[in-house]
Amino acid sequence: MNLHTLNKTGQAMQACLAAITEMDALVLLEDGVYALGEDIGTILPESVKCFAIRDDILSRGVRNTCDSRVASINWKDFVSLSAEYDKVISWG
Amino acid sequence: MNLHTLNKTGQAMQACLAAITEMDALVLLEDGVYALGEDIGTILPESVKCFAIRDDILSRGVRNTCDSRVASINWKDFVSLSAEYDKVISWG
Amino acid sequence: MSSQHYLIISTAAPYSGVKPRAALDMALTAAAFEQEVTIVFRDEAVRQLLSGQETDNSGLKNIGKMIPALEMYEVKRICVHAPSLFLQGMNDEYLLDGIEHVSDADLKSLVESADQVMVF
Amino acid sequence: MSSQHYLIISTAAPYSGVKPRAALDMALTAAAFEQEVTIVFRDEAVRQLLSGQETDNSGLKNIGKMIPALEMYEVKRICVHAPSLFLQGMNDEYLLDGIEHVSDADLKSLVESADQVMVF
Amino acid sequence: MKYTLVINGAPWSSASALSALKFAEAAMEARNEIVRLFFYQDGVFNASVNCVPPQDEIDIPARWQSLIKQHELDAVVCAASALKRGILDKPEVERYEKPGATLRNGFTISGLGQFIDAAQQSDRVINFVS
Amino acid sequence: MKYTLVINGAPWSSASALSALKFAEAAMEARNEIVRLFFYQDGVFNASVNCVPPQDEIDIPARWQSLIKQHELDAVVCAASALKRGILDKPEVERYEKPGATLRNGFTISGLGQFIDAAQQSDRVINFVS
Repeated sequence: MNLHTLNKTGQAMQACLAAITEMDALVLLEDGVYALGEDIGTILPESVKCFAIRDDILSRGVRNTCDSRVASINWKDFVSLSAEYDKVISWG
Repeated sequence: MNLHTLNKTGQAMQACLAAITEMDALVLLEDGVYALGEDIGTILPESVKCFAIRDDILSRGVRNTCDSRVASINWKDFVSLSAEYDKVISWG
Repeated sequence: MSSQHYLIISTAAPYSGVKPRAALDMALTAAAFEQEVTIVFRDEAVRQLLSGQETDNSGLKNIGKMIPALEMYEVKRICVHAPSLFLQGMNDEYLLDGIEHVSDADLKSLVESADQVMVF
Repeated sequence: MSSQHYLIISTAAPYSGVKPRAALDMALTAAAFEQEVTIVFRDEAVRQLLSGQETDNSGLKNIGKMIPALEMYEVKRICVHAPSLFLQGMNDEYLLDGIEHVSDADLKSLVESADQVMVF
Repeated sequence: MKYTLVINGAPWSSASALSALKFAEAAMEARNEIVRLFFYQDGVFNASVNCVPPQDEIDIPARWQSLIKQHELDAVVCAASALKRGILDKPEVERYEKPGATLRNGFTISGLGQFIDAAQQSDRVINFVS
Repeated sequence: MKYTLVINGAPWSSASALSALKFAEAAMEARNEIVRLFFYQDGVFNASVNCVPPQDEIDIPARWQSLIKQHELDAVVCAASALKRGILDKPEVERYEKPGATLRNGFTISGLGQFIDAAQQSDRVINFVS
């Protein structure tokens, strides 16, 4: 059970999606929140929990955030998540 | 009659190819020489002259350089070319 | 000295590096020095034009709020490369007001006719 | 202190930024400090593995010559992500010797089992 | 939890330095331990004393410095990364005969081995990629 | 031909600073004129006095400096880019109360307007994108 992070789209997103397993979770941050506009929620295995940093969604003016599949979180939530999973893997 | 330069592949290459006209020329430099492996010679309009910086071809170990469509040049040649065309447009 | 026509092409997303600022600063300065300036946003740079960028809590400088300044400082044409908009999955309704659409053919002739073309 | 398994994933082309060096230095240091190290080259990073990189006239540091040092300094596995090789239009015959191929599934299980995964 | 953070991005350029700072601040607020902050690649500029950010923008190096001071954190700057980028401490300034040090108070220059060492002592390593 | 070159890349990171240097050297060898070298964005680090490149690598800032000296070139560093990256001349060091200047001899800090001015006087502008 690992926590993946993604801070951009493109190849990094493909690498992340290829490595994520059903028990893992994903945090979108920085330009990774643009993945919300590319419907990452529908591409991910259903069992993978998906989060996105609220500040980064707001600053980038990203829509599709009401998607119930993706929870918007703050930095403290991210810290808590990092403790809940075995390790953190940052794709970028 | 403009001289285009390209220092990477990907989106920059697409932008360059979309903007180049039949009277123009192209210099590949830095990571732009990887375009040789993507057969840029066959994508470009036939009338467009294509050059690549020799040092950059060698350092990157790029093959397909014997392609007669593409002339390998040094920095002095690049300087001369920049004078022959009306302006230089660097895509990257 | 006669004025030149600058075509500034911005290609990067607003908050992931320094290129967006480099393009905006160049456009603003050229206009301030009485050059004729056209700026075109293409590829990920179209995201700079999204309305509703809220940076209050993030510590970032709001790029979305710098775009209207371009017109104020007499940057003549503020354009979005329409095919990029489509590729980034963006609609017109998401965009700031007053942005002109250009096609590949439009951009090609801009590149051909400008005195200086600078890509950032 | 017990040794950890490091998985270093390199993603960038050899001469266009600092990431390739960051990945190589991290792999070499981890190995020097007696960690178990696997390095995987994927996306544009597969170009780091091209044989015949000649930097003598360019002033660049030869990345191709640093790869064999990985084995010498006891980096345990040096791998190329095979699908990336295909996407970059590269053949095995262009590659340096002694590079192990890994599939998407192999990489997935490496990511799952390593103690530290670092992407550069 | 014991954390080691790797900061790879420059303060002026990438959202990634800002993310690392905010994570570090939140981690300390939630009473975690940071074993070491490791500044790598362009991340070494977070330890520059000379950077003058625009007045209406966040001063990331100053924020790191106050976090480090407040919690007495161990902040190590990668020596190889720093040297080529001109981030120097006093001994290096003398050794290379340069005009003046550029390392901010609270930061130490050392080798990449310090990262491996910290990782072994930590529950989680977080690599803020640029 | 009269040239203005814009250098956008840092000496340690990008091939683009090296390309600009080699172009400038070749242009001078072929008896052209360089109206101005303009260092923009991370390109300002080419004017850092503090950078210590690895011994087996080319020292790009030193090469710029000797080219500038030999041909008495006008080398301008963008003020806004330089300030946030900690490349400071003596007046700025005093103004911002920083420990020491980091600008190399031969370079001047000034505004982006200096680029527009040079472009107007040049036959060709070459923007070395990073």
